[in-house]
Amino acid sequence: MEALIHQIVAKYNYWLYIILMMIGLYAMIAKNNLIKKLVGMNIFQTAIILFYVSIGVKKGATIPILEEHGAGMGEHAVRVADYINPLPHVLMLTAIVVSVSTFGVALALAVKIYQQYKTLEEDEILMRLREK
Amino acid sequence: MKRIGLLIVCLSGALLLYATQDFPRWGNPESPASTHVSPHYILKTMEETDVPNAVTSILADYRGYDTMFETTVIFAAGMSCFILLRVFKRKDEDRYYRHISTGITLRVKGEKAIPDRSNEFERIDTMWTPYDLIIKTVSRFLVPFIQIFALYVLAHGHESPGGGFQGGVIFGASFIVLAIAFDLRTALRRFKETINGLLSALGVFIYAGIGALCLLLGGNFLDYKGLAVIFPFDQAEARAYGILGVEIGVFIAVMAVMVSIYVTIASEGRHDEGL
Amino acid sequence: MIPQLDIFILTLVIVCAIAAVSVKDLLGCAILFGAYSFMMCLLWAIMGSVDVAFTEASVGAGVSTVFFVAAVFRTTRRTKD
Amino acid sequence: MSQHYPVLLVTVPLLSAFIISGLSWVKKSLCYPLALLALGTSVFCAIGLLLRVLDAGAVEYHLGGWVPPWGIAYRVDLLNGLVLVVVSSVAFVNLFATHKTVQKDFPEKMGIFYTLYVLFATGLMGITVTGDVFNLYVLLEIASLTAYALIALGKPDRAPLASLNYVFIGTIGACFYLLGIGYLYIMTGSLNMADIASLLPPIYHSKAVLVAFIFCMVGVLIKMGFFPLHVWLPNAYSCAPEPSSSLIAPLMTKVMVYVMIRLIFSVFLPDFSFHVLHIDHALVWLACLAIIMGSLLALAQKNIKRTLTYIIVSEIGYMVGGVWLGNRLGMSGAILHILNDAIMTLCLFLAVGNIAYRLKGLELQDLKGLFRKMPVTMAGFVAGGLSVIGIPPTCGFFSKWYLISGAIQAGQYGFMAALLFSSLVNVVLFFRIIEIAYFEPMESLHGAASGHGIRQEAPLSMLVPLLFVAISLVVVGIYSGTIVNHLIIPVLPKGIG
Amino acid sequence: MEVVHSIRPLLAVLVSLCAVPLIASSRKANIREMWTFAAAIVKFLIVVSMLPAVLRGSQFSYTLFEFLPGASIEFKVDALGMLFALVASSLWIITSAYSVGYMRGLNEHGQSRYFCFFALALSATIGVAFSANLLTLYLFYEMLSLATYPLVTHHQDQEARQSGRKYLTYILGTSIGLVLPAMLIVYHLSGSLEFSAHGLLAGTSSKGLTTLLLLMFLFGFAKAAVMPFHAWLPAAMVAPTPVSALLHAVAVVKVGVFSIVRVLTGIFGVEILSSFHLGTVVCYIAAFTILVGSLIALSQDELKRRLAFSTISQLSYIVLGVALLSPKGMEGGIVHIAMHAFGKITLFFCAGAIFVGTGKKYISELVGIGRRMPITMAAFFVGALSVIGLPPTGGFFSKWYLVLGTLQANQWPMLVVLLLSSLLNAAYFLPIVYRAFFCTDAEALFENKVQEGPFWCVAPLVLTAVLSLFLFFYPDIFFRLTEMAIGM
Repeated sequence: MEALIHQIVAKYNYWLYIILMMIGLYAMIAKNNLIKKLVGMNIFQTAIILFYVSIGVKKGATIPILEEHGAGMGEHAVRVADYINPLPHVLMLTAIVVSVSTFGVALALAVKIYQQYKTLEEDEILMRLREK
Repeated sequence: MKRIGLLIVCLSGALLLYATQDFPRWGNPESPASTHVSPHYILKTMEETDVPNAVTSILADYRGYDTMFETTVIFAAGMSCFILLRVFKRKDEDRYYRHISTGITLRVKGEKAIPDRSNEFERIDTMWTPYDLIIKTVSRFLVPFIQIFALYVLAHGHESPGGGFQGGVIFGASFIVLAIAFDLRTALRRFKETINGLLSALGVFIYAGIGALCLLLGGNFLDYKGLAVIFPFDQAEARAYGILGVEIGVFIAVMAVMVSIYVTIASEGRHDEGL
Repeated sequence: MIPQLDIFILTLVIVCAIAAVSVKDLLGCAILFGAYSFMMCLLWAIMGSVDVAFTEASVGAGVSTVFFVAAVFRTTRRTKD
Repeated sequence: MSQHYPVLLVTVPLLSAFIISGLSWVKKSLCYPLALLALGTSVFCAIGLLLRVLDAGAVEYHLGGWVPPWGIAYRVDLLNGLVLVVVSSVAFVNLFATHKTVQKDFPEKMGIFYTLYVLFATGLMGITVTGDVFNLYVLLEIASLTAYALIALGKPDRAPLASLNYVFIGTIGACFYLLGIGYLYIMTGSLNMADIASLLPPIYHSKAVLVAFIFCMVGVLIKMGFFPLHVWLPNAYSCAPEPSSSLIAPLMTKVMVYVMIRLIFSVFLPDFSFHVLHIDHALVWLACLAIIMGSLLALAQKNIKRTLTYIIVSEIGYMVGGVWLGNRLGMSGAILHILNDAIMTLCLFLAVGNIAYRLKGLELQDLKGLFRKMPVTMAGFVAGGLSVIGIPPTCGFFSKWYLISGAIQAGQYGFMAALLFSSLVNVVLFFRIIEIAYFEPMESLHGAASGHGIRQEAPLSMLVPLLFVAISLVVVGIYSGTIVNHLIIPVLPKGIG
Repeated sequence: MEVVHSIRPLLAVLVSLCAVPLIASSRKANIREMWTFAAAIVKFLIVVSMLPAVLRGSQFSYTLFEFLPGASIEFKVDALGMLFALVASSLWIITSAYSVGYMRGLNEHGQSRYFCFFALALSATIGVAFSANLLTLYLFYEMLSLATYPLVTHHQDQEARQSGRKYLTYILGTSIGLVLPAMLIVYHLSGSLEFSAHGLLAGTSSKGLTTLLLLMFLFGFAKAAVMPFHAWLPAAMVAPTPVSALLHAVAVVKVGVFSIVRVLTGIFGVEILSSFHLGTVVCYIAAFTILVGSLIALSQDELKRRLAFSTISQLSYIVLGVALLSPKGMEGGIVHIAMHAFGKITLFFCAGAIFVGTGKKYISELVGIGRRMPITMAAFFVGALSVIGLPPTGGFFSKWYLVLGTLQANQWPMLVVLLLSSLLNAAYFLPIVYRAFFCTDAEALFENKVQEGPFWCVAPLVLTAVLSLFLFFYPDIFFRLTEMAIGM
């Protein structure tokens, strides 16, 4: 038990992102409304972004923007441990952009589907399809 | 379905949890993620790219190629929304006009229409949008500041958080504010669809074009230090300016695409009435 | 960072997420989703990834919420779950 | 210039895609020639690159001039050289073949359609050529995003829904892949394939690496539509408009198979995939399941296009199983089948496109008397069918040869049985179609003067590519021995027995 | 024995392949048939041009392309292949003439398609005859199956559809389901597919596996119509008679048998078969087919079906002869390929001629037909004699050698089977002839005036009848080839 608590406290961000991811994935699979699925998809993606961001964190480090004195030829002033790992941030900027693009396209599709069926509930749409 | 879903979800969650045991402790500066590749960026960004914001330097230079495709993704999203929803023929349903001086609303049937720019009638949306002076005035005040802030974000991407992408989104948001506060047509009058389409292509083209330019100047693709050949900079500065250039490209593309996606969705692709 | 605040925001994030997927009205869902994104952006700001936070604030909490509302406006607020 | 081929073949179509979309506002008529030019260039670059790799060995290209692992690097060996040629030329031929259909279906959106088309090809080529796991993810998203749009342009009643389901499942797949590389990154701190491969061996037995492998694989398998995860594929491909389906169906799944092979070969080395974790037997059995179920489901279909999509499902089983047989024969069979299956799927879908260009529907009973109506198209269709069945000297036979001998060598007789079973089912499938097109309608055949006698062949610009592809089926089949010996065997890594 | 590298085998295959587009493109019937004849004659000449050298004991070989070491697309002209090619190509000329008569006589539809696939089938047959390894043989075997499908289903009616379905199910099903894996297993075991004098499997394969492979090949080449994989042959009789004649008396079925012979001698090899006593297994299967086939033939009333079942039993003679593994038996079996071909094609031609002339298909309707078409029926008699194996026809020799073979291998039961089936042959052929000529005017169904079928129908059948008589007096060439083939 103690060990478990220790685990959780040590890595609670990881635990949290897993929970979020499960929420999103469940919404994607189990929800019936298309837009709800979409929301689930976005939660899923943000959870992964959270995971990546947590990778980059360093205890006691600041944001990865060098202070001015570090500018020019002063690497001696720059200590790696002082700055948060910037690479995951970059990756996640890309991931965010991808997610918003997917979101936009998916919304457009949802609107198109609504024009066709006047509903967003998957089961009703499938019912319509079966009728035809 | 729900049960299967739950099963899958729990399974993958359990897998991920199981794997976290081997992770380095959270926030540990000695973890391989923080020691293998990333130190190079922190140590060398000033010297190599003359950009203090490591994120920007990586985003637009070290991994600039990713960012080019990231912008392409946005562009592709805009194009997809356009080709999915845009309809060119006007849906001939009734239109509503308000007589400006008296405020009387009149309804024109079928495909007849009063020219949009007539100065005693103004068109209003079918789903009636409230005629709210405060919102209009405030947003009219607000929009320039939003846009200036967007430009600031773009320009200061090197030293501070932000950059082309965030700036572009904010700039696009200013038009969206316009479209919401007034109506879609007002926004579209200020930002024509054709211009929008051309700009969104132009933005990404600037990015890839700079890359190609570096290629033509004898470097590898996107190797900004090639720019030092034609501009009077040393290589680090050349990289910094190259980064600025591509950020501008990203800015333009993102702004245009955000607006076009909004307009297309909000008007179901008819570009006449919207939120 | 302050751990208490951190924990607090984390719980808020989870609450917003669950609320967003379970509320029975799509417009409310949109707003809750915006709130979720904003909480997330705060979280990232706390973790020191300012650029990601900035982007999320402008995209997740901003533009995509607007898209969402626009889509709801064009379709329907009704949802069965 | 030749040292820039790797980047040119991706960026030339990219740049021209932007120009095309710009032109679509200014001068529509230029869009198509420009797209043709762009893809032609990348075909040229791909072939040049393959030749270069053949005599000079693997080619590295450092984007932005940053050496890996700090920058993104392209790495082209024979494997992705081959796949690049396949992807670019399939996209090119299909672009040429479907122009008339595009003109007919999307008159005012043609420019944007070609933009998306070219972007899709760009994404696939980028996936193939890149040597960086995250760059692969971004390009994957480009390909998927454009694919969603291209699919959703189909029949308005089904296509958007199919496409939206594809969006959901595809995103799950991509996110799983992203998670996987996230786990790799947290364990190794690198994103470059070669670098990761050099860092992994000491930590082969860590749980995180295992999970990373699982998630990467599951993601890729979802994207390629491997059997239990295939649900999106038939709807998406059969609802898509002909020009898109004949572009996406041959390429998307094959490239995903390539990605799987790439992950096994150069990220988690074969050593890990086959010796550390013992899942190869399980996956081969899954592949057998995929093959058999795909064939049976294909039998159950009434619509010719849906039938083809289920055949694709079983073909994916061929390739995955061949890879996981874990011996040189099976691997070469799988890689050869990437090439062959791309060609034959293209052939079949082009034929279906021609049929759809003339006929109303694609249900089986719509095909009556088609041998009279469009003999050339049907000839192409039959050629593709024979190749899928695996009749020599079409290329399908030879990849099946390698796969089966790989199965024999690995002692996986179940896989051999599955392959034979699916060939037999394919016989039934295709001759069912051929019978309908050849015999029916009974009465009108003998009475010469009847409505069905009239010749209604598709336009020449659609026939020529079809015939070209049909002939290349045989040509590739004849040279498959050469291809395997000079292009495929050399890339197989040491770890494989 | 020296090996000559020459392109001639390839040419022999390609001739009719090149004829296909010409035939397809030519609009006028005469030009079409002109091309057919040209191709047939050129092919025959090429084959004959290789004959002397082969008789001198040399071989022609030509490698088209190497697919895998030991598995290339390669042609080799040896005595056995020569014999088969000779039979097939010579009979193609006659059959072309006959089909001109037949198709015009009934003015069938889709004639150019018919001739195209006819030529295609022929090049496939020659390809099988000249193939140097199992891969090549398999390639042309499949090509033949597909090329004959449109011929079998030429009428494009419901019946044709059914039997076409049956045809493909049997032929393709067995070749993909049995031959392909067997071939791959052989390749896996021995690393090669080349036909060699002593077989490939010697020492590499256990008895159980060898037996399995043997059965896979024996049943896999379903064109040989070894029971229980024979049902396609009667079904395929819906085809126009020339097709039945050439394909089901010569090309298709003989290709099946030829493949089995090739595999038994070239892949397994006599040694391993005799050491494992597998010859006997094959013998009994063949014997079963012979007897049952003949018995069923007795009960058939439709002429072509009766011929079909007789074909089934006759084919198994060949299998039996080879499976006896005794020199004489093999000789008899292989020669029977030629002898039976000439006899049986005569019979089919007659059946076709009768159908064209009178429209009658059933034996019960043929009482007294000898009065109307005596020449045809005389030819029929000769063909029947040859198939039964009575002098003065070529069939006699093959039957004789088969009997000797059984004695040599002292397989007494086989001897009994042969004699019994000969009796059965006589029993189902001779009554037809008898009642065609000798019947009272009361029961005769035809009035007493001679009216033969069209010239192009009658000439070929007379020719083949004469040939099968001729073979009684000058069978040497075939025997020379056979002896060289089995290397004695």
